[in-house]
Amino acid sequence: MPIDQLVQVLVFVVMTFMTLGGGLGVVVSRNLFHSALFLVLSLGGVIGYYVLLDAGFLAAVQLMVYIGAISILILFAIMLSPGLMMQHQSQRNEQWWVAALVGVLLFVVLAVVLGQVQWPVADAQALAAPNAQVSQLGVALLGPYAIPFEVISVLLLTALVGAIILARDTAD
Amino acid sequence: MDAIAAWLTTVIPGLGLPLAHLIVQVVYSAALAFGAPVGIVVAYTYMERKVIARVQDRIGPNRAGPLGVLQGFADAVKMLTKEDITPAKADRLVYNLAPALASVAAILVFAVLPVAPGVIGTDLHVGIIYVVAVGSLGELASLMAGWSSDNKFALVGAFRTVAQLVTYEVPMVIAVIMVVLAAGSMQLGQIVAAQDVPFLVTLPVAFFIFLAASMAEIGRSPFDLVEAESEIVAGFHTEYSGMKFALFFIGEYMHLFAGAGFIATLFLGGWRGPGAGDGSILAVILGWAYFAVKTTVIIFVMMWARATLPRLRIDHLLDFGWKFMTPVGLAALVAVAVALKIPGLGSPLLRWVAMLAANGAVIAVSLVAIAWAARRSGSASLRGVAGVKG
Amino acid sequence: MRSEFVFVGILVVFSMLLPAAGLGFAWLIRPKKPNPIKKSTYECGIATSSDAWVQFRAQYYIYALVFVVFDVEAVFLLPWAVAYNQLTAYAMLESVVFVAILAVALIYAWRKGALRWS
Amino acid sequence: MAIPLYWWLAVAAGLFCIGLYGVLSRRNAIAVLMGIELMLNAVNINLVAFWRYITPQALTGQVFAMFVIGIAAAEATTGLAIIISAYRRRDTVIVEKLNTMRW
Repeated sequence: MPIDQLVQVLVFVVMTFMTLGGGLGVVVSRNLFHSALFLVLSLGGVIGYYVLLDAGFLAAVQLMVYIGAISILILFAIMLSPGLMMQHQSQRNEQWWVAALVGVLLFVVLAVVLGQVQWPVADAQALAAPNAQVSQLGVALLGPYAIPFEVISVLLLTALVGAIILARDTAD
Repeated sequence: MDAIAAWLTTVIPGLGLPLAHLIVQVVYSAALAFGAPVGIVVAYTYMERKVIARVQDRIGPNRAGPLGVLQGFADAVKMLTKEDITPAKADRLVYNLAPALASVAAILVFAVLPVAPGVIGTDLHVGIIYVVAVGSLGELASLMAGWSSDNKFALVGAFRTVAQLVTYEVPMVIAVIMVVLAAGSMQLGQIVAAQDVPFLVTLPVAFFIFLAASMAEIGRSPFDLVEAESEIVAGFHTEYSGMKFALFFIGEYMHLFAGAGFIATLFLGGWRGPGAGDGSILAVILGWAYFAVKTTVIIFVMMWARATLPRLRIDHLLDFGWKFMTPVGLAALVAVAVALKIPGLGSPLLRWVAMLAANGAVIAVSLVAIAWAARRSGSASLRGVAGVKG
Repeated sequence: MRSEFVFVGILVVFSMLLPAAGLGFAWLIRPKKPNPIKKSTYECGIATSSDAWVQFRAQYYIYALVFVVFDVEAVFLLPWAVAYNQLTAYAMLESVVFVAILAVALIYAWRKGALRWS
Repeated sequence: MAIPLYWWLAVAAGLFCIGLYGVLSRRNAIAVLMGIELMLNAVNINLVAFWRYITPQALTGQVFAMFVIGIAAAEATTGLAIIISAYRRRDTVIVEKLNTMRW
């Protein structure tokens, strides 16, 4: 195996440990703040995935939006609700073992099914240059995806309005 | 960097070009990770002390070495040998990770900073958004430090720091979008290449927004109320001492330098200047010198502001970000976008004039808006600022 | 494209070595004499009173909230800015509408007093 | 490419199932929300992997991933606002109750 492919596999393995390990940390950690930090770790692993998949712009977006904004928001919410965090009773509900069973079963089913499909994988080399890719993305967002593009901004406006109304009446 | 790699292949026989590139990259990243923090902190803390001392009619450090130039090293020894106290109630792991994350985040932005023609860690095609994104790791570090210290002041400090950082990240990103609009690329190399006329001239609104937002992001006076001693002790790093405090401190100065460096790169043409280029070694050194001078001038302006301006109050600070810089930034963004689509803008000169005109219009409109707001409000100081009588 | 990021990967590794080396070296040479008073939480010299977890104002959350919305919108505007030279005047209108909706969000937050610190 | 498509799909499925477990088993509303974020990320990995391996010329996968990120942000802001609001109300109610019981 050529050295660059070896490095790719190695990075993939490290990122998988980060992503899945972080994900497990999120769901099993008793301390909510630690959960949120594990979430950051997991999302950080996904950045590595995007880089491996040649989606550099999405990698940066992931870092900026997920880690820089959404995680901060989650940490804020946790820190604003100290009672939620300091709980020392069990963080799991009674049906947790059913949930675990569902999770494992679904994973097994998915892994088997996905493994049996013959994916029509395209030629790996056919990829636009990085800069061209970002500008293609811009053209796509304002061309064929113009409606979703505008709808996203309306959606965010709606979310903002709703969230302000909800958070405001408790602020005073 | 490419030239050095090519040169290495001629010096060491049998060395392939990819491996030579790798060697150059490893050496350069080691320099960024170890040399740059030490050099920047020592040089700029010294400069800061001298500048502020001058402004305040003092002499500044003058004991350690000639003219006190060794002061930084003396501080480093002190930090290293100081006892490092972890509060008993702290969450140890998070408490130790926070300063490390702060310094890692501060070092990482240097990867895309073009310090001289051809000398850049990697010219990422998402360069400028990478900078903004990595900067947000600093917010995470502040929150981790504040939370894990389990101290009231640290918590309030962390909340304030992050509120301030997120508030100023918005206008900063808007200014960045304006630069990207004008340069047509997020790649820092291309942004520098696009500045035949520095963006300071064609996008003055973006420049001032970016300058003020960077000063706030760096968390320095007049935006340093995250560590307003009289209110919340030292902010989120109240409980930190010794080397862990030093890591936050290194992070702050790296951040200062990187902030000034990116202002120089985005708006002052970076390493560009007469005679600079990647043709010869001399031209590269000249380019590096231009970059260093521009960056140091920006840093001097920031230190000057720190020495002369009083600290803002937190509500004023947040208001200034949300209610002035963000709307002005959005208006300027739309104005520039519209101006660039005026039919018949063939030549670069016309594009520059159009951008400048758009910026001028935004400045005029915002001055009128300030005057209008000043008339409506009862605030005498606001009227003074806006030059409104009565 | 991955090759651009190789340097970032190398730098991540090296930048983690700096705090590790600094903390490790300091750990070797610094004094270690903790006592309960030193390790108590700092509160301007007086004894610590109550828990650090008082109720913080939800106002902080609202700032973070408005920030998230603006951050996401900025992410959508960046590819637009890169591709701007290839876009038509019609696309410019679309983006003006996009920014206008963003401005409505800001005005709403402003008028509702969500950005007021009190 | 060094990594077969199946690896990506398997990892994404794993992350999705972990997130699902979190959503179904956690008591805490914020933890449930974090589980949802994990699931959305798993979806994004799939979208980007399919884009890279199957239709590298059309950017559909990346565009969709961006929309998913936007929707995740909207969901997080609103969801957390609901949680904070609920927490503050319920918590005050409980504290009052405790006080009434004690006195």
